[in-house]
Amino acid sequence: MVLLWIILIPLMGAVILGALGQRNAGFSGNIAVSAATFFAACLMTVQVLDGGSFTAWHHELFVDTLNVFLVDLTAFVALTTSVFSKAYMQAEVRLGHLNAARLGLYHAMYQIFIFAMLLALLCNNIGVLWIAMEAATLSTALLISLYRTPAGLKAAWKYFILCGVGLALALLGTIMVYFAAHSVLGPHQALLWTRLYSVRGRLDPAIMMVAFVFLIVGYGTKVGLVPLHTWLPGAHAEGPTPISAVLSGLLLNVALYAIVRFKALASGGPMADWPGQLMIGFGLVSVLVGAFSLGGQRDLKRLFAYSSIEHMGLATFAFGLGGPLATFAALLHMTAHSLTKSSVFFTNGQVAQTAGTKDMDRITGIVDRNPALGWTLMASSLAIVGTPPFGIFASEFLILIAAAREAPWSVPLLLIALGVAFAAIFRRTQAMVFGAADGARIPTPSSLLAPFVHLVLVVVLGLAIPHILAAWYTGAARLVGP
Amino acid sequence: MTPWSSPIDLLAALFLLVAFAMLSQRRLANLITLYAWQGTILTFSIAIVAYATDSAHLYASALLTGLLKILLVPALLRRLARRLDVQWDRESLVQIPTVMLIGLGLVIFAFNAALPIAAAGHIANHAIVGIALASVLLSLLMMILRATALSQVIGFLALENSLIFVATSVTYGMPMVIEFGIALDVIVGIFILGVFFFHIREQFDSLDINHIERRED
Amino acid sequence: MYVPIGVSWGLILSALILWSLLAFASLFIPKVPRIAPLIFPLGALGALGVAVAGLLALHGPPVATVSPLGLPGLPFHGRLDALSGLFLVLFGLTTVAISLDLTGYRAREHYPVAARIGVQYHILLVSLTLVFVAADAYSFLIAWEAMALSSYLLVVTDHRTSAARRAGFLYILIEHIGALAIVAAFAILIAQTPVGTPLSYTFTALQARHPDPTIAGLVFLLAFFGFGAKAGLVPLHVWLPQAHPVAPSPISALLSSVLLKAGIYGLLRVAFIVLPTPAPWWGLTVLTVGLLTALLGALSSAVQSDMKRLLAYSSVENIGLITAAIGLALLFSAYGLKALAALALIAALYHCLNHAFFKGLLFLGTGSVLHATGERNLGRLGGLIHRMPKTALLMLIGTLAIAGVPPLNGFVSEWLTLQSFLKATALPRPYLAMGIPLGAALIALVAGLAGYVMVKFYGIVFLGRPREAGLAHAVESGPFERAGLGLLALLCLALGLWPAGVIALIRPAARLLTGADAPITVGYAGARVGVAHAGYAPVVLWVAFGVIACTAILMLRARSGRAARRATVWNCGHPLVGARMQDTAEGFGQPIRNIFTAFLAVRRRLPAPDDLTPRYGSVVEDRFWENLYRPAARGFETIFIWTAALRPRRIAISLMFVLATLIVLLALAP
Amino acid sequence: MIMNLVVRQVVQVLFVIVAAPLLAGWIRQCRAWLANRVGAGLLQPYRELSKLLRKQPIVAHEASVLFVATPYILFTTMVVAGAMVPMITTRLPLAGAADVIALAGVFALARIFAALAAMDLGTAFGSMGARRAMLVGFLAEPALLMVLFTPALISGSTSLVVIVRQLAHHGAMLYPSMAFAAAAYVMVTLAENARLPVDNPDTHLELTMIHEAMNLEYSGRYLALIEWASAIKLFVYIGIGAALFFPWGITQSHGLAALPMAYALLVAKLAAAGGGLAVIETLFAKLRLFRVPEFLGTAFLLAVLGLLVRYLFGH
Repeated sequence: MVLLWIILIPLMGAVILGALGQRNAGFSGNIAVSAATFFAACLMTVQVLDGGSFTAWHHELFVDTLNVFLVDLTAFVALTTSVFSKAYMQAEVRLGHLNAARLGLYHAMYQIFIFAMLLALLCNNIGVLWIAMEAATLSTALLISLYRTPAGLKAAWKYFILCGVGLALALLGTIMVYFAAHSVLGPHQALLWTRLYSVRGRLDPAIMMVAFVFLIVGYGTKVGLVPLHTWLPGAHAEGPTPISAVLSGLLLNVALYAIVRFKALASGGPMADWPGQLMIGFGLVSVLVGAFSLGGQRDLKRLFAYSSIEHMGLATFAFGLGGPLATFAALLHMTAHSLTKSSVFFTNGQVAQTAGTKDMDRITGIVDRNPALGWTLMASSLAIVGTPPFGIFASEFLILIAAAREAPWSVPLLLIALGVAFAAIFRRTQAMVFGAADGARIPTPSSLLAPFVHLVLVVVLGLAIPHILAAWYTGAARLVGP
Repeated sequence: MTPWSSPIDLLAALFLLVAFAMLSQRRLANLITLYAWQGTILTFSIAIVAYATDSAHLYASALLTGLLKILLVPALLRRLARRLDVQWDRESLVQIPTVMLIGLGLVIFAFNAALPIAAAGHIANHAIVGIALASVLLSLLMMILRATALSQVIGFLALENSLIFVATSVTYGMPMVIEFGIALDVIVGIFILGVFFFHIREQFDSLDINHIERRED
Repeated sequence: MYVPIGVSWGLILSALILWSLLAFASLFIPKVPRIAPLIFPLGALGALGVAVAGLLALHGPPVATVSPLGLPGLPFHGRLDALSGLFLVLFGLTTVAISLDLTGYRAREHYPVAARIGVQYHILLVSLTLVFVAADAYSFLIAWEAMALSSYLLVVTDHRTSAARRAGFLYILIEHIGALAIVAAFAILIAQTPVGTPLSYTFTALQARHPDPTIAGLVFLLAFFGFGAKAGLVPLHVWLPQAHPVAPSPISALLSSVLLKAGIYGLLRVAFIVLPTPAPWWGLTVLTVGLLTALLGALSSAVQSDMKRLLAYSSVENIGLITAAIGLALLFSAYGLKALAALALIAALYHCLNHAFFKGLLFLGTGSVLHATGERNLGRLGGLIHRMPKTALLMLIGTLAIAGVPPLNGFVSEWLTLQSFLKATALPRPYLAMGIPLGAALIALVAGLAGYVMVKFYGIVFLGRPREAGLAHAVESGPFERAGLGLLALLCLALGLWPAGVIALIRPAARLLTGADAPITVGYAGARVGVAHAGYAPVVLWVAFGVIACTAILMLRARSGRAARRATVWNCGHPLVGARMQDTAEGFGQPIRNIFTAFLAVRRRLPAPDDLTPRYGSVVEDRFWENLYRPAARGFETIFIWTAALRPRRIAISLMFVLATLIVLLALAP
Repeated sequence: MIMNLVVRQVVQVLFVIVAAPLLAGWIRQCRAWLANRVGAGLLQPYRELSKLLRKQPIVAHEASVLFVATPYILFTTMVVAGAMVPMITTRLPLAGAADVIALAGVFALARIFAALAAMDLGTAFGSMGARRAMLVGFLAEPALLMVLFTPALISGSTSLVVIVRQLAHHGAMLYPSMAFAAAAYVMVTLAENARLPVDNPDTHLELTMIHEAMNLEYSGRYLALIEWASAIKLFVYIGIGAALFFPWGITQSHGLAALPMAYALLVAKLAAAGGGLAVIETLFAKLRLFRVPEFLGTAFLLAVLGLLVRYLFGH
């Protein structure tokens, strides 16, 4: 029942918020709805802790060790983002960047987006999964073009077309899985994870291999795997900052989650290592291209969009390696990255709003203008490039160990990519944080609360991973890994 | 159900033909008509499958598809085309004959790629898979080669059509929920596209993608 | 939940807590200036505690502890053995002096800067301590990176100047690349854990893994690269001469005295304890790199004209000497000559202590000079011995110590190093046995150069006539600074006068690393250390020296008691004597530039025949800039541009990517 | 027994102090003879020293403590060095306090102080001399070390006493490797003691002088101490050379009986060495400063050859 609530709350919230329109209540309403969702997620977590994984609503919804923490993560980041977006979007309206009339649309779409992602995570039905992903795409397309700027429209258009095509291919893949399954399970259960997973050994390998190709190309477009990533930088850069945060921090995770689920299915059969190899290939290419693309960026948000490509590639690579260690590391990486990257976008958005530009060549001396903002920017950049004691370091360390064990040849490539990424990002960060300040001191924005919280959590991930979380990771690794 | 597999194969062949026609067609109105034809073929095939397996939900889905893809979507597209007065697509980069050849290559490739699935046996009407795959690739090619947003969208819809085609005619349809969901997504998609077009229009006063792409990012 | 046991852990923990509190308290300096004078002396107290803990650890058995923190199944391990003990002593004693100096330094800074330094400095101290006590790969790496970051932030304290930012970025970049190498080394080593068993990642567990020679060699190379980047080995030394000048002097002192040693510590820990018995080529590599580093450091420091750049390069030189000795030790232990390896190691560790103390002394002194005159450029200093006599005296001790002359500490380690090089004839391979003693000649050359450099440094800064009018107003450094300097000077004297005692401290560490005892005899009631019948007894030297000096002075007084008359300088009768007529820093560099042109990138500026105001000039640059770093940077820039160019501008192209990917994968599908 | 040792030590120290100027005088006298001059006689150095000691020293206004202290330091270091070299007997208390490396270190200490003192007044000549002296110093150091390594490797120790014992046993024949080492040692000695062809001890040509340039500002007893110290330095270098290459006659017995003979032999060695030095200084012209590195490079090469030869013959 609680599962149903988790997805219904944002849906109903969307309607209400849409009705509220541009009233100021919209902001608090947004926070309230997200808080309620998060509360429901907590209830669900408690149930899982008591009774382990369970399904609901005629087996259409289910929760297991693989999606429980993703649901919590999504609900949590959705909450913090709504908190951040209150202060931030109010400022945007005040600065005249955004027409207040669109706030209703903004809040409604935000909640629908959250709803779609939660549905995608919780649904037990690969068809519903696809529908949810499509819904997420449509809602974000509107959010990306919220400012109605030419660049924004272009980005949204690119996003719409590419992800649309991608999802279409994913649908074809889903249909093929359905072929493979319905001879085994019959038409009614052939789409249910729980059933599919139990018979994954008996699905026709030939079909599953082709299906997996379509699925990884399809959902991979949404994860932003190179060379399917071309929509990602624009979409992250042009949308409002809170949306960049949830896109990078949540949507990519959800898409990757879908791929991982299908990998678990596809690698059940005789040709078990083909999906892994595909993911390793995509992952490495994305890591390298992502890292090297960082070098040439001038736009603040584009820079970190490319870093998302790199990190998603890293996670994909680790999932591809398979095995308990690598999968554990990959899940940890997903968690740490979504927390860190969202806090990075929070901070950057604040910086861009303060400096009045996204062009990094024109931003200097933030630490002098506002120490708190400057140090948060420094800290979150350090966290995203994987320096200890932040969580990403932990996951990258484990991934390197796994790589050295499973695919030693990939270690130098990973090292090069990590080094380049550090150099490219830190060069920019230093130039922005330090230097002579050009402008008056500004008061510490209240929106910094969100990144603070995230950074604290990431440090916790780096220093002492809670045992529940670790247990979930291990269980999920058992579920996914061949 | 062997007696019914031959008409479906025929429809499949027609489907592929239409896909080719769309690839070569540059006049927008005709493109929309062709799309409507594709919808018709789709509806028929679903109806046949429904009759063969007399499953109620397939009848429903045939009805739905008919409404959506023969009447509603083409009407919407025509309206858009009129409101935005675009009749002709810009001369595409590649000459039509070359396009045809590429398309042919794609079809051959698709058939080969589909072989293992067909070999997997237990599916009725193997040929369909290959044809569906081929038309997917063809519509992708069309999206690549077309220069105005509207015709790109038509390509996208054609792509989606071929998916439905394969879904219904090969496995006698997915469960009801899914089909409704997919249909819903399509409708919403079209509406959002409409909204988009007008924004794009007011920003770039043209639907020519190159105008959009001329701006650096 | 484990609790640490024993006094030493208690001391260390309390120091860590104290420092963390101080770091936190420093945040409030701008609000509550009253607390400012307390912070750094308290920090010194903590450092003292750490030094004591190190002393305790030197002789006691290793004490291990496990903290509740850590990844699941990978809690943090701490271990206090002789090696960490030794480096804790080094770190603690140096830090006491530096904290004292900072007490005075902070008084001169305005509060926000003081607050920043207070926070970052104490975080740095915490992370350094953790580096020395960490006993598993993961916590070591965390401490390591925390150390790098906090020191980077201290380097860019003056972040408004672009020089500071450039230096800081270079520093953190080389740091991080090195750190990546270390991460990779540990990852590869940990990956050797057989599948199914829980990952072994503590140093003791990794010790138990015996990777095959190629893996071990690879790990060693990575570790050597990583720790070399920290220690500033050629060609990764370029950050030192950039970072030291821009950092606040006490921080330069800490960088040079302790952080470089952290690199040495890591190298020793991995090469001798974590990895199995070394292969000969390891030792040869380390030895070669070390000698090269020493030579280049010495030459480059001889041609500098910026006080702190000069000292930075001299740090490079000293690190080179230490590394060379370590390489020798590796070579010895590769051929099973454990005792000789211990000898070489004792030489290396002794030099670590020496360098920490005298280089700290010199940097702190430089800081005082900098504060008194506002000048780093040797060309604008001079004659300070009259303005700041106490500082000058203490600096003289440091100068003699680093010049490696008896009876100060620099000489002892040089002596031990040469003795161990002499022992290289024991190596079974004739090439090594013949070749390595020649390395001793290089060491002698470097020692000689060090003397040359130090005469240049001290002579130009403190002696002669003031080269600028402003120097007349220079003032003696404050009591806290002098306390710091005095402590370090005392340590230099002590280490110079009582080698037997120091070696007694180092022995356990060397024994831990090699499992054998060094053939060093102690005679004359501890006053004399001996190797193979050859001995050195500084105390005896001093006594003889004193006796003879006193008699000489007394006899001369008796012979001709007339006091000296003061007059103007004779100067061969040349009438005008001015500050401009003294030799300059560049002048001192000239013979080096001429003799060793091959090693230095010298750009001379000669006047054209029709020059109305002919000027000679020459700029010396690090060869590695133009031959290694600039090309590398250019290469990466081009790759960046290429990748940027690959990005499709048009949606059609993006779609084509999708189609192509799809087709390729379908073709590949099994 | 202790008394015996103390006596040996004190006597040797006094001998070094007293005899050093005589050696200097002897060399000058030989050079005079070789140049067909009458010469000032053996005792001339003593006369100069006593004159300087009587005069009132003059010190510049700018001079610091370092300037005044240095002459004493130089003198003392040289005497200490002289006290540690087993020139007459191997049973020398101080001989154990420092080996050959430490001896080199003691000389380096003296060199550094001399250079610093020269820079103290900030005169052009002073700092120039300091620079050149340090240059010669650090170039000579490796050569000297290589020279010392050969006997050290033969005897397995860097202690002069051990070396002397070892080599003296070997009988009247010189090791082949030691021949090379000896040649190199002579060159190093010339450089270190500011003799021709590296430096000319008895001119004050501003542009060529090295050692003298550092003493320009000294007068009276300070100058005396410096001159005396350099005389002792030369004496000690020859003493070390004698111990390394001609160790015969250096007694190893506890008794005092053998000492007179040993002294006699030492005097003979010194006389011979002084004569040889005079010959060299007469035959060679002074090198330009930039040739000095080549000169010392040659010395280094010879020393290394000595080492390699030792490996070849195994002794």
